[in-house]
Amino acid sequence: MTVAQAEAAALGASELERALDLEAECTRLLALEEDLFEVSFWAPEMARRARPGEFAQIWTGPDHLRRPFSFSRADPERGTVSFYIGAVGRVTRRLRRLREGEPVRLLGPLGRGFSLPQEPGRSLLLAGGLGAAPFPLLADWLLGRGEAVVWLNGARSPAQLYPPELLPPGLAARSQVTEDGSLGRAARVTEALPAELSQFHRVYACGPNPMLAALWERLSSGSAAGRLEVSIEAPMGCGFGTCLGCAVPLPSEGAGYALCCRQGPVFPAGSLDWERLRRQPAHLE
Amino acid sequence: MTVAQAEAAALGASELERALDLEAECTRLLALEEDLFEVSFWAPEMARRARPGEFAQIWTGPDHLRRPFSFSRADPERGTVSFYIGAVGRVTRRLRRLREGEPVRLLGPLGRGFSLPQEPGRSLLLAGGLGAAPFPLLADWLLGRGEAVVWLNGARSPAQLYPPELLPPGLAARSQVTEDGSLGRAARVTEALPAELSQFHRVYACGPNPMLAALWERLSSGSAAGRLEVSIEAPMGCGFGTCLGCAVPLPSEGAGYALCCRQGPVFPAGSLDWERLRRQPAHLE
Amino acid sequence: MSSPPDFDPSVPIGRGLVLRNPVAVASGTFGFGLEAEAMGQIDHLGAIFSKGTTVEPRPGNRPPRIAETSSGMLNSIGLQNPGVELVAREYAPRWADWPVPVLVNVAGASVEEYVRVVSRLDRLPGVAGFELNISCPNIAHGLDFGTEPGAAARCTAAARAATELPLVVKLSPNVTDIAEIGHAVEDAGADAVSAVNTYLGMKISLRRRRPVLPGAGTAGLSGPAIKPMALAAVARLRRVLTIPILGIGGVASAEDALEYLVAGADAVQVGTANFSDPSASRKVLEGCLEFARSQGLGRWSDLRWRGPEEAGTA
Amino acid sequence: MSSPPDFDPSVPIGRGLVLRNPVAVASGTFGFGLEAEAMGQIDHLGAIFSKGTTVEPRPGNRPPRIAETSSGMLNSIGLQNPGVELVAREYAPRWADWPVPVLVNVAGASVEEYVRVVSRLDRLPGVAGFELNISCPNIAHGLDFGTEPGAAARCTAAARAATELPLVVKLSPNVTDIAEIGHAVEDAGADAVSAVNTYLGMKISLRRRRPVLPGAGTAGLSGPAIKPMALAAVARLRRVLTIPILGIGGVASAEDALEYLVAGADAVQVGTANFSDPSASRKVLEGCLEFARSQGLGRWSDLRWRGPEEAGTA
Ligand SMILES: Cc1cc2nc3c(=O)[nH]c(=O)nc-3n(C[C@H](O)[C@H](O)[C@H](O)COP(=O)(O)OP(=O)(O)OC[C@H]3O[C@@H](n4cnc5c(N)ncnc54)[C@H](O)[C@@H]3O)c2cc1C
Ligand SMILES: Cc1cc2nc3c(=O)[nH]c(=O)nc-3n(C[C@H](O)[C@H](O)[C@H](O)COP(=O)(O)OP(=O)(O)OC[C@H]3O[C@@H](n4cnc5c(N)ncnc54)[C@H](O)[C@@H]3O)c2cc1C
Ligand SMILES: Cc1cc2nc3c(=O)[nH]c(=O)nc-3n(C[C@H](O)[C@H](O)[C@H](O)COP(=O)(O)O)c2cc1C
Ligand SMILES: Cc1cc2nc3c(=O)[nH]c(=O)nc-3n(C[C@H](O)[C@H](O)[C@H](O)COP(=O)(O)O)c2cc1C
Ligand code: FES
Ligand code: FES
Repeated sequence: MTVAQAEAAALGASELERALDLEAECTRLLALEEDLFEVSFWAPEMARRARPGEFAQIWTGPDHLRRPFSFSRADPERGTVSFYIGAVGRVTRRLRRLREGEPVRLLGPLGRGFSLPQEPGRSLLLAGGLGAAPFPLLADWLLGRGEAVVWLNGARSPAQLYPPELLPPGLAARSQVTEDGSLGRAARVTEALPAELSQFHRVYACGPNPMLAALWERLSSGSAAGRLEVSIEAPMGCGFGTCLGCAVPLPSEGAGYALCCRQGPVFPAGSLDWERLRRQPAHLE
Repeated sequence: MTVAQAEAAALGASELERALDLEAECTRLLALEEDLFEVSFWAPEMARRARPGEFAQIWTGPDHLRRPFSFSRADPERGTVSFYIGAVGRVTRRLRRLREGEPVRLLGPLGRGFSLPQEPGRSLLLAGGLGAAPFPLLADWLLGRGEAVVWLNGARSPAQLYPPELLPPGLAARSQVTEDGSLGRAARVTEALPAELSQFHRVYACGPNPMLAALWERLSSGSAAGRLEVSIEAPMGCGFGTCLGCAVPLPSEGAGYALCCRQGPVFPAGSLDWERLRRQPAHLE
Repeated sequence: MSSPPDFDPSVPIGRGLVLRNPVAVASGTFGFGLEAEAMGQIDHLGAIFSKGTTVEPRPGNRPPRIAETSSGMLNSIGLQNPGVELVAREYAPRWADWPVPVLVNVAGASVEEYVRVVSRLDRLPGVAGFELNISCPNIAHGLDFGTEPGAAARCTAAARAATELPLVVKLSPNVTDIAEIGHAVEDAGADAVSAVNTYLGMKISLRRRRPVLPGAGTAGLSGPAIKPMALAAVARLRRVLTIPILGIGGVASAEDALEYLVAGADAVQVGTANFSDPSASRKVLEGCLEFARSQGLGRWSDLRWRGPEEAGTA
Repeated sequence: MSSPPDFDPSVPIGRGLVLRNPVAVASGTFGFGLEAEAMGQIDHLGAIFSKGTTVEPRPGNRPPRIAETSSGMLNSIGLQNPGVELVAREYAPRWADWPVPVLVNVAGASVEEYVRVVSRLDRLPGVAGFELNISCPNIAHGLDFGTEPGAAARCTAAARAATELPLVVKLSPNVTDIAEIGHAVEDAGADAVSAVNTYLGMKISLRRRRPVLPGAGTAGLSGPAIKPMALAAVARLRRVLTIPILGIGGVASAEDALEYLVAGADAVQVGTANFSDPSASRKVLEGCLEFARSQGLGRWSDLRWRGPEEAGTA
């Protein structure tokens, strides 16, 4: 796809049409280990619209751009959406101090999420650290469609691991790995992959770029290659396709870039240029 | 005094020597009418050092310059200092939302306060709106020295008046005027002056520049002229004499400017250039 | 959105083009208007300035392309755009049905490229005018036209010869004296100027010990941080120009917009604020109209400051 | 304040003047150092740059003189200072006892005035060097020396002829290409450059429908808002200069200071941050030393970015 074709394809298909821009009150903040937390907001209509892998742009005040966060849960019954966040900088630290009843602005749902099975099968979820964020919601949807879900939960150390007690019930299997070996096997996610990848109809991965690149290297030649979907991060200016800031490199030279906020954040792994993605700073600044 | 003489006079006399720079927790926020409030902080040593008419620079975060506020009370026994503040902009609105236990940074005491009687007599306090801020502390000190204190409390409307119920007990007399007449006499402070000004050994005034200028016009030719001290406002960059931002015009052409933060904020009324002060925006931007 | 009675909120910006109101959206911060149109977020606008358009499609710079700074953001998009041909064939026809004039922001590496873009779009239904971006700091040589009066004038004159539509020239603030450039483009036939484009800036990653953005690491600074400088630029231009000025830089509220009108602008463009708040421009306009109503303005230019009454220094 | 073992935190800035560390305080934000000295807040400093000093005492501009903006402040102090004579007689003797070198920031309306200030202070005990402020936007003609390479060179050369002490030239950012000016003053004998002075800006009072600051309403913008631009200026200068660069603009934390070292500065000056936090420079230095220790730096210049490895655009 050339740049021009991409633009033409996007014509009229505005992500903003289904996005809500609203003030939402914090209903709960669950402080986890280190600087991790899960925060929930009262936003019933957004909770109804949110699909796994989609995200919202959060705004805490006029002095910064919005920040993108994947929906980690969306509960239409309670009317809440939740985010699993690491306090790494200015806005995330501000979010961690939210109290019940305090409002933020939410813009969402935005982006293209994970593709979901037409008929039940087996899914593998590969989470690296904060990359677990979109998976509780994804697991909900998959399980609701009768899918057998295996969750491989990895992180550098236990403190960075998605809390095992928050993992959804009903998983077919779950395993934990930490690089330092202090919890579960001492391994990276990519080293702990199930032997029989071909048994999985779908593989979903989210985590640092180097992890995803390593994963793609392992899978790209095998039969699972076409079944791998990854959720990617890029610094975002707007979140809805107008600033062109969130460029994600596409493989062939002429193809240029996809927009993470609009064509992503979830991409079929094979559609991206991993050579260039790997070189991109793992943790953006 | 020429600029050079003023500089020389200031040599070595640093206001910062006696100032404290500390983090202080909010102990109480008393919300008053409209956007007025009184806020107190736990700062025992500052409470001991603060003199009437002096001020502190408050800092609520790294994204703004400090803001000057006169001490409205200083209670060495409770270990607190208090400020009477109008929520007019960014920082004052932030201050109004402070909760008990939340910290700010305080730098103070700064500046030159009101001169106090060597032996007891009669004082007149003329407060215009928020200009009442330094007077509770001043009245405390005066009353403590056996002074007879008359407080003339004025404002545009009752909502802007210093709350009568907060006036210190023990005043020799108090009266209220509002421009709209809805509380007390319908008058400006300057129109409600006691007939016999000569009975007062000291007249202290604080309020909008136009009020102070009008007052000076009334008093300058009479016997009370030399007894009038005013507390003046100027936008401040530092509060301690280095930015040279807080210039207050001195009367004779060559004399240039005094620094509000160091030579003031309290000045003998006769030392200032009221012609130029009057023309200065009453409410700075 | 209703205007106060007896108050005409419209703003002529030359060659018969009259904006319904003084609130437009800035190039590169509103795409080609299609996303916002789909949301119903364009009807209130005075004008839309499109993303910078070049002769050929451009993939843009490699990522990362944006970074936040204190009260501002840096961007190095590198003029990613689908090329003038697609704009002419796909976008312009849509614009033709809109109630808002769309002015195409034009960029190029040579005078000839500017002219080719203008010529291709000239007289197409839907294209209401042009904004020459002679000031984009993100492509090689992009700066030259904007920083040298002779080059700025040549570029303007050539575009002028290629169209009868309103021609706005967008000035770079990265110059010693913006008035000199403004003067040159007015003389060369510009109907209005936009002031300003982004300021050259850089963000450093201490961890990586290099700039955050790739290549030379420089990018364009926008947002509230630049407002004081942009206001000074507008005031300076107002002294020497007779044509309308579109003020740009950190406009996020009605107060911001009105401040530009005081400083000497005829209209404003909302840029970076569109990103954090997709309805920013609507709020800006509503606030401006409310202000006009409450202050009993006769026309916007009543707000304009006429210059210092007294000497500058004491 | 202790340095990491085997790490030399000092920074030579020319003519034998070696700063103990790379954290200085910027002219106009630290007075003549006397307030801070009384507080015991100078011993840690690499250097003090004094308030701008002129031949005659100056009362400064009429108030208001400062205004806050988004992440920045505007000032139009107008070089209020007691004149060189008082500086020579009263201040310099005190500086002579201090453990910190004081460089006098020099301003003037003509080359001759600069030379007179320098000559009067040259070889006085307590005066460690000079910083030529050829870039003050707040007095008539103040800008000219800083925006034209020829004038900048003449001013520098004349001051150079008047002293053997270290001569730093402080550059204006309000130019099309700061490297051109930097180059001119290096050639004319500057030992180092300071980059940058304030950016021209304006704040508008909507209520009063005029600028907040008096006169023409323009003033100098400083603070975190300008950091991205100042970093770009330093990086640009580093490409063309061989002499040391003192980075200035929005330094409020150790990270800020270290970013300047990455961009190409040899040392930094803390300015506006001194106002909100009188111990800002101490915290900046402590953080820098801690960083050097934790990262095992050999010398500060290990931090320096050596330029783009690859082409600028994709
Ligand atoms: C589509 C998408 C979904 C995301 N979902 C989540 C999520 O569910 N949970 C979560 O914790 N984070 C998520 N992120 C990352 C999150 O947006 C950043 O952590 C956040 O923007 C940091 O803001 P800050 O103000 O706290 O940090 P800043 O002060 O802006 O920066 C602090 C540090 O975080 C890094 N950083 C800033 N933005 C990003 C970014 N977009 N990606 C990676 N690093 C960044 C900076 O480089 C810096 O090192 C997501 C990002 C994207 C693009
Ligand atoms: C020595 C001194 C003592 C003061 N004591 C008190 C006090 O006891 N109680 C109190 O409420 N206020 C006092 N002030 C005024 C107070 O400093 C300002 O109200 C405050 O700085 C406004 O900050 P902000 O961020 O809320 O407003 P901003 O957002 O900065 O501005 C909002 C509005 O307030 C105006 N403003 C800002 N600074 C000043 C200033 N210094 N003087 C007058 N108007 C200003 C602006 O022009 C604008 O119109 C004092 C000022 C000085 C110089
Ligand atoms: C992401 C982004 C892309 C931009 N692209 C263009 C462009 O293509 N052409 C142009 O003339 N200006 C472009 N600009 C500059 C804006 O139109 C505007 O001049 C600048 O951002 C200052 O306004 P602001 O502070 O309101 O954002 C761009 C700005 C941003 C932030
Ligand atoms: C109030 C004030 C006064 C200043 N006075 C001078 C001066 O006399 N001479 C000078 O060269 N720079 C002067 N400057 C500029 C600073 O030295 C510095 O270059 C600028 O403020 C940018 O740094 P900052 O962002 O850290 O403040 C002054 C700055 C401020 C804020
Ligand atoms: S974040 Fe703006 S286009 Fe994707
Ligand atoms: S406020 Fe800085 S000198 Fe007075």
